[in-house]
Amino acid sequence: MKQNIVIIGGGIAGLEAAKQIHNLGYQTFLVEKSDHLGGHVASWHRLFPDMIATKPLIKDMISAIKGVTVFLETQVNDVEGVREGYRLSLSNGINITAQAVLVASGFQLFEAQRKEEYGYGIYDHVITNADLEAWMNGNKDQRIPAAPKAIGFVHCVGSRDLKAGNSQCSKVCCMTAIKQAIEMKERFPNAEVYCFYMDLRLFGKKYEDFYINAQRDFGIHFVRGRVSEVSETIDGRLQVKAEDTLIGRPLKVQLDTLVLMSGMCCNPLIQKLAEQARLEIDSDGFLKSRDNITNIIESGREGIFFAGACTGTKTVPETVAEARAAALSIHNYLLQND
Amino acid sequence: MIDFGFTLSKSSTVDLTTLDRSRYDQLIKLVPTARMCMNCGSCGATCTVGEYKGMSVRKVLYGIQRGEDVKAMLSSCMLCGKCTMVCPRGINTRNLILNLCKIYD
Amino acid sequence: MIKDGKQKIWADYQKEIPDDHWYYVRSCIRQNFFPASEKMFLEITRNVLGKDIYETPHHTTCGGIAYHADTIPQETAMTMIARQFALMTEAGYENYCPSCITSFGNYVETLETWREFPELEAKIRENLWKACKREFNKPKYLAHTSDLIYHWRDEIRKKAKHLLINKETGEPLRIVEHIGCHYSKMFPHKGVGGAEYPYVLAGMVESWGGQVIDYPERRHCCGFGFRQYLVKANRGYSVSNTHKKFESMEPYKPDAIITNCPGCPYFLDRWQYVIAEQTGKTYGENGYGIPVFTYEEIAGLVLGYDPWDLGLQLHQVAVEPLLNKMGVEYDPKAKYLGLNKEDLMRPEMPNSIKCC
Amino acid sequence: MIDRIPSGFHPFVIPFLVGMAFVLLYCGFALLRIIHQLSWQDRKKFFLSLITPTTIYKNIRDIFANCLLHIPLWKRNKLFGYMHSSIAFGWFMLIVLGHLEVILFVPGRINLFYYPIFFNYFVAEADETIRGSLLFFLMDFFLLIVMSGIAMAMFRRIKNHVFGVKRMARPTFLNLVGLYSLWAIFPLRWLAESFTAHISGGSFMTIPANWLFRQFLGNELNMLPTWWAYSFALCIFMCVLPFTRYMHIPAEMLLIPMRNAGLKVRNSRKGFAKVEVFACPNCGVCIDACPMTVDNGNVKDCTVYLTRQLRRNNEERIQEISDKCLLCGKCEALCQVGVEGPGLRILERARRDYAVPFTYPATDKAIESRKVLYFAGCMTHLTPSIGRSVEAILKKAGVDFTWLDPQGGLCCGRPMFTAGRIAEAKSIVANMERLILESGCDTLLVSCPICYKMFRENYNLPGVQVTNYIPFINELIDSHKIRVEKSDICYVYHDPCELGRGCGMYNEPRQLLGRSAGIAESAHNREESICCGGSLGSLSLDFAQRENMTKAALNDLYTSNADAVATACPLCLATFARYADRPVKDIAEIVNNQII
Repeated sequence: MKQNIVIIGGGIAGLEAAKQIHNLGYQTFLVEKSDHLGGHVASWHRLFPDMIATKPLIKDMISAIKGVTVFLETQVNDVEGVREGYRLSLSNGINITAQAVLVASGFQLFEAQRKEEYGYGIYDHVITNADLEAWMNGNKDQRIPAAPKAIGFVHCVGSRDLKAGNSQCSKVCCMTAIKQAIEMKERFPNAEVYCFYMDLRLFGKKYEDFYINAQRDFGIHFVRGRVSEVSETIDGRLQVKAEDTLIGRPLKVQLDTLVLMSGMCCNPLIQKLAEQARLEIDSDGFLKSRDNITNIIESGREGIFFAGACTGTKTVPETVAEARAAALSIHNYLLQND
Repeated sequence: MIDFGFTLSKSSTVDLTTLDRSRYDQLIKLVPTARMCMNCGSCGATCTVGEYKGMSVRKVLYGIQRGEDVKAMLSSCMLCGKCTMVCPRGINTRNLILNLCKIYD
Repeated sequence: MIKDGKQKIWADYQKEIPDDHWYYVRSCIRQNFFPASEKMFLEITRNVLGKDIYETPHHTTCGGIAYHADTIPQETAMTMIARQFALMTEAGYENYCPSCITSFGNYVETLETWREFPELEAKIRENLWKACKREFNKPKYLAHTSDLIYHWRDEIRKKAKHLLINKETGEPLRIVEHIGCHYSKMFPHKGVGGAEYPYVLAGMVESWGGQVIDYPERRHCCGFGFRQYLVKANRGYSVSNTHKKFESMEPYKPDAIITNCPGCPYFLDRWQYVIAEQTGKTYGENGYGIPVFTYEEIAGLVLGYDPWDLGLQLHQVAVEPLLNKMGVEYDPKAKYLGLNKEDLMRPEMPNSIKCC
Repeated sequence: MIDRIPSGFHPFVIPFLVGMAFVLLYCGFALLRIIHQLSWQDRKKFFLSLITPTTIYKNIRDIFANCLLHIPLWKRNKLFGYMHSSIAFGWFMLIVLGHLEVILFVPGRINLFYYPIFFNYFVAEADETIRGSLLFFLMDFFLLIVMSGIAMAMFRRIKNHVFGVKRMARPTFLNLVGLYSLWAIFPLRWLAESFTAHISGGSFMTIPANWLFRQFLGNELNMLPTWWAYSFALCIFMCVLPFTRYMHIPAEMLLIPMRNAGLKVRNSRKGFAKVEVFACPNCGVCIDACPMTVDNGNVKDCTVYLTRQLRRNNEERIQEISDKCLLCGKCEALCQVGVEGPGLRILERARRDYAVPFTYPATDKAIESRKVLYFAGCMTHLTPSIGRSVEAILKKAGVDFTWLDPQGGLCCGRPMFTAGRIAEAKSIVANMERLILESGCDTLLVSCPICYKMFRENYNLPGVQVTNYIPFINELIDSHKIRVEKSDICYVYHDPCELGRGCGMYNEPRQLLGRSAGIAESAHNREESICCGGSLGSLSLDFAQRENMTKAALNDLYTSNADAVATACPLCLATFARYADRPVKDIAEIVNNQII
């Protein structure tokens, strides 16, 4: 009998895991709540550090899961522990008994309008990192003027922010901001581009090189200070205030576009899933792994595994690596149980 | 004018929109590596005259981007080159100082 | 500016305001700065709107000025507040409305602190009992008096004689709304519209036909800042902050400023004179300043009260330009007549700012 | 010999006369101007030297050895040396012998300036004399010598490296005109003399050629055109000479007596400097010498281009070239005429205006009074192993000493000096002098060669002996204050620029190192040592641009196959340590580890 494995979430973690698990010969089900696969990455334009276009990447990932049963616009209504494993009832009416479940439910982008002082949704030229990627993907956006003279990026929007309920660093935003700053400078060479940061957390492969490029080759200005408030001037520009902490003086600048680097937050759905499947939540609000060092992909419960940003903020390569590791762990787990 | 015993105090805010950064732009043309400063402060920490005059290339370079008066710091530099030696980004700090001393007025 | 976005935020920050039966406490300084404002609040709410507003001469200061000037500890201020609550309880009211923004802030802060630290509330109850043998219930609803006018703004609109519309052009008047810092900056959910985009005054302006101006330094403090003004050595900072606001609002050519705090209208009004004398610059049209009003004064004008009965002759910046635009009839000769119609004499005119 | 042309004149000498008149006028005027530009002290010195017998002798010797025989070039590369001396000395001999011919055969014509040059045209062979044939032989012999040199020069254009010079300065258009006219002069002379040989007679070069040409060309027809062409070639060469590198010929003849008179470069655009600039023969030795030209980079910033741009007054390029140089001094050490590349650059830097004045950052250091005052210098504070080792050696030797800069914070002024801010450097020097003299020490011990050079050359410290740590430690060993044993490790010693070329100290470090370890030598050492690339001398070279220089210098050291690199400069140490694949140590550290 072919064993059933259900993967919750059709982002890059779910796609990669589905491919690996299917190749290992299991009956694989992929449950995705939205109407498309690929998750957040699918709507991104290019990925650092090599500026790979995401569209072909996601296309390849999707074409690699032929044979996997995909349920789009479907949510998990209930999870019930049974003798064979877990019985999942889905919102489309289908019930599946799975020998193993992989949670790859990902993250939620912080809702930038919650930082009211930045005026997202109120001022004409305030956008988020996701909006900018969509614009670069060809979507029209009135908020980005035809020839901006000054563009700003606010790092850590909703991240490292206890009052916003997120103590975690969103990990990729510093790099995303630098990437997007460079992309904007390439499009608008005459514009001054400012990055407002608290710390630059550029830990990954070639990230620091990107930073050097941004400084040396593109002349992007880095201002160490968090934007405190944004307001609109009479000519419709944005006035941004921050403290220049490196010189200890208040600073203001007028911008034509302000990009808010919305951070990765816990997907609120995991709360429900954790209750249904009796999974533990870690102190940072993300799903709790068996341990956070050697066993990040195993949950506290037998047969339930994690991959990707459901356990914390992750980069794309980390997520893909976890997905593969999870596939192998599931395989070993099932071999053991046979 | 009436003397009220108090007057409008000068704003300490740096207004990047109106700030004249031509001095910095001029410097960048002469010393392109100056753009690479990441404000680590090694230069100021090792500076030979730092302990007497508070000299720090970082402060000088940042100061001219923020409209600060850095003349006193500049005039104390002995060009010994320790800052060049310690700079992790390889900024040509001596060239930066010499050129600033030329264009600063 | 995206109006929908603001409305979404305003929808998030609405508070329940009971329609009647309020226990009213006055502000320490408003009675001196703008003596008709509180009288007008009672006049409008009681006589025009027919509400039950209770006031007792036994209430005192809330201690806010001393608290913010760092001269009394928080517990003392809380005990004074407890006594106010005791007076309300004794009078049989449970809706409490202070006229002062700083008081409102202190009440909110006190109630929130007690909610977080019940042992502190118990201690304050004990303090109050030891001091004056009184007991109190916490108010069920707490609202600033501007919240109430905001709540009844449309009723006032229905009875309006004048609107915030330029009589000659038919255009809405451009009104700067300035919210006292202590209204919602500390507890955004306690103010109408929150901290970033408060709606309490904007709602009145919109309801009465005016157009609200949103300028870059809208959030900025009026410059009072308690210690900044109270200590003379710091007064330069105080006026500088006011100056910063005027510089920021100037391009929008505002017709008037509406405020809801005791200090703000005073400093926005009086510092215009100081700035004019120091720099020669005025911000209104033709050498005048921008007239500054309390929300009660504006409500009074909208309802057709005589400007001199509203005490507008006590403003430093001449209000006549706005009266003219609104089409409010007034007798210039009566400006400096007392209630008994006796001449109060004309004040000395400043050099650099035009006054009527 | 018979004077063949009664008038003793033919129009073809006019081009030569024009060229000669032009070049003489030009050089005469230039000479007057340069002498005028000298300070009166220098002028006096110069004129006095010209009548002092010892300097007269020195001048003649040096001019003969350098300008004609090119002895320094022979030392560098035999072919290169031969090429130059053959042309210069051969040409010189042709002129001398030509005059001799005129004096001997037609003494009445000696007042005719052009006669020795075109002698063969104006004379006819009357009867053969032994005197004549010998002279004719010598004339042909030297013509052959010169032409062999010219042939080598032509060959050099194709195969440069054979001559020990890899790169030449790119010739300008006028330089090419000069070059080709120079090349043309001697073959044309040979042709002209050959065509005339049946009349004037000749020797082994011209007579056979005359016979040969007669077979298929005929001589009479070609005679005059070749004399014209010869004269024109001379004319062109002399007319372009002032504007080409060939100006070095007259300039060097002025440079040698001026240098022998003890003149120094004081202004990079006037007087003696001008002579140096014009004396640069554009040979390109400095291009190969320059550490910046590794991988063919920065070639146009070498001294040969500095002199070229100084002649052109190209301010932008002069500034660029002056600022970039590491001031390692190798170009000057290898230069055949002694163009002071680094010195000229420092003077160029000194011409700049600074809006921000320098104010000495006052120090309130009180120095203990000890016999020996040890000055580590700024850079040593970034390479503490040197300071610690020196301190340990001094302690072991029981030397009564104290530090002048225990926590750093004092600069010797050398970087300010090399940046061209001379007055500013002097104010640093004055403050340091006061501090050192107030300490009451006998000896100032310096471990950094950059500082050492400054103390030696720019400080006035009466009663204080300034010594480098290398001879000082040698002395400690000699006087048995410390004993060292030899380690098995073999070091290659890198001569730091400021210590070697800067202070001439080559043997002492080797002696000291040899006492405590094995020694190997690299391909380029002593005055040919390659700068580590870290030099403070350069103002504009960026960190990234220096990497290849350091690696090239290291690769040269590796040719020794030594286990480790030893040096005696904190800057070299730090710079090499960055890229070296084997340990880099300061001599002090090596010695200290070997003390028994």
